Amino acid sequence: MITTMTQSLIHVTGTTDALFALLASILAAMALVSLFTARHLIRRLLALNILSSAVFLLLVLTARTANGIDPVPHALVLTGIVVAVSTTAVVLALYLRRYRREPPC
Amino acid sequence: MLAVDLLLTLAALATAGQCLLLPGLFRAVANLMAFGLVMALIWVRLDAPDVALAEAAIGAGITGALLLTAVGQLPASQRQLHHEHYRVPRRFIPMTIIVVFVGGVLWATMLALPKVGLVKEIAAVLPESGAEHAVTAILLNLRGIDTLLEIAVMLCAVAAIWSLQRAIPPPALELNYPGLTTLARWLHPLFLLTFSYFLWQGTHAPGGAFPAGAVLGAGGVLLLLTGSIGWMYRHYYNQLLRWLLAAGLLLFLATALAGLLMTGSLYGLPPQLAGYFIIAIEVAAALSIALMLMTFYLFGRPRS
Amino acid sequence: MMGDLLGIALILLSLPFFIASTVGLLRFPDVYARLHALTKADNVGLGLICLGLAVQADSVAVGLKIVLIWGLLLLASSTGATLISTSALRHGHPPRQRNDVDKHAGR
Amino acid sequence: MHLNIHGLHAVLQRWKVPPWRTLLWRTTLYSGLWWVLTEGTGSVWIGVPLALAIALCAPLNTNTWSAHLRWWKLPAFIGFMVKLSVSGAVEVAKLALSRRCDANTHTRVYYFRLLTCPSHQLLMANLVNLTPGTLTLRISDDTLYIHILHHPQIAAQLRELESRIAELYGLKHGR
Repeated sequence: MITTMTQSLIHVTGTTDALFALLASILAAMALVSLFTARHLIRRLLALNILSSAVFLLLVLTARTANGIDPVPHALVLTGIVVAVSTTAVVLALYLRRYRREPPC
Repeated sequence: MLAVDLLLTLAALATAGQCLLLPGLFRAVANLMAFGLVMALIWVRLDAPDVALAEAAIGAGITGALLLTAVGQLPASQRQLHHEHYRVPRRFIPMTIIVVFVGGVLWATMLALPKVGLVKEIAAVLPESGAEHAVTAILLNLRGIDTLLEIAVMLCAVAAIWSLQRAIPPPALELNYPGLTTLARWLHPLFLLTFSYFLWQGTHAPGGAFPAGAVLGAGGVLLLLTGSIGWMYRHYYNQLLRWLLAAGLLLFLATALAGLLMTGSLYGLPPQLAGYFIIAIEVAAALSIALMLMTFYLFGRPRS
Repeated sequence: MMGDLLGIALILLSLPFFIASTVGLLRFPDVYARLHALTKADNVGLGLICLGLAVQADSVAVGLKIVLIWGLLLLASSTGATLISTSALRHGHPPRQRNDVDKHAGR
Repeated sequence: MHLNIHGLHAVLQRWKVPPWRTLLWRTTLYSGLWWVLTEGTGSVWIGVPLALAIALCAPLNTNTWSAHLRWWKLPAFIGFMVKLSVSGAVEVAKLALSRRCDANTHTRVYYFRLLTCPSHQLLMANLVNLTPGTLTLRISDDTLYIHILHHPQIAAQLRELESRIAELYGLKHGR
């Protein structure tokens, strides 16, 4: 029954969307597992970046409606990319702080 | 086109998997940069050219530069990831099961998601917004408050980084690698031209403040890397840098207040003036995004 | 029509170069030899693709834009190759030597 | 909180106007690039002032453009480089696809004879990466350290490349 449901859903949304939805879900799952199990902090940061990419992919996929391309999720993703790079920069600066001998300012 | 989609999917999975599983931090970071490029191609395939432009400049360029520089600063003992043994089947098998299960559940949920969208509503208000391109209109007028808060978030990130440590000085690259400095010198007019081109294009086609800021920020990081912008590191110019960093947010706030005074609602730009307002906000937002991306690369507060 | 055919022919012609450079990347012994494969074969392959797209372009400006992209790629890849090899040399990866070093070849 | 005027002043003091001939060249070049980037649809009234502004206040406007370049020799030089580049690609492809793939790699030192200016030497170092069988490892005062894949007559080829570059910039032959 699940396979027939999936078949009908793929038929509704189109193979491209279904394929990229599969990619987004696998990326999210891999990144989540890595985020919880990795020991090195930088690896967790990389996993966080991949997780954010997966979420962006989901958002862009929801923008492809039957009426045309919805621009609102695109604007959200643009904002999200810039926020993701800000997070990365702050985490890296925090991480480097551990290995520098200078006093804090 | 299905073959292209399959190739892109496999490439994204391969680079992401290598990024998460390979030992060696440099290799993982290089794979993340390749993943960013593949994602940029996927955005093009999914009809999101604005996102593709920003992702190519930020995901593959600036994130990679930040990560590589940070990894280069780490002591050698911290650069290896070899104590993570993913090849052991005892851990590998349950992880694969978890990934397949979680991924399957997510996939089924995603396929069942209703796709409503605001296409008609946006198209109806587009003529009054002052921009012909829908994404620009949303970012700078219809949901201007989001962009305002996003620039505030970036400013908070800069403040957090500056409160942590002193800036890491640029490596003396021009002595060892003379080609890089010359490359930066040759390319910086082109970066400026591309920036202006994206800004000019943003009101009627894919482009606009975010891709323009990302491209200029990437060019600025290249200049910082070659030590061509020395003044950002000096204490003497600190005050100037702070004002420049705050300028984008301040101008944005001023526009919001002007809208409040003229139409009675925050960010309610009067339709006949909206075009000029959008150009002003676009330039300010792009410049401040570029400058803040460059400031991230300092990893700390500039001091003498 | 002729432009389209020429463009497709040029793009098809670029494929052997890409395949050769990828095979070289996998088969060559050290960093430096792999850089040879990447800089030379890939640049010519990219040049053929750019030419193939440029002859199919609608206007002169679009064609020139594609050629500009090729020029930037050439600049970036030749500078990048020297940067990578200098960096590899500095971090202690000596190139493989088959023959003796001929110190005075250029004189 | 007050704006540090001296900081701004010092930035402005370092700025100087390039000579008018350079300014003209650069404005033309950047306007052309604007035309190419906008695919011919960009407004001239934006493009030319923008090009002038970039040519004027580009922060590093020193020494990036050599005035001695002989423009009329450029097409022949580009043709020469295309020929070298294609033959280099074919050679690498043949070696990569050959059955034994035995690269006879070695390194070699090349001394510049005609090119003395660092920017010309850098140009040669970049072009060496595109010529058959050679790769620049390191460039330091008047010397080029070159990695060679397998090519037999490398010295003659490099000397020809150097003399072509010298000719392009109008430098004298021989020493």
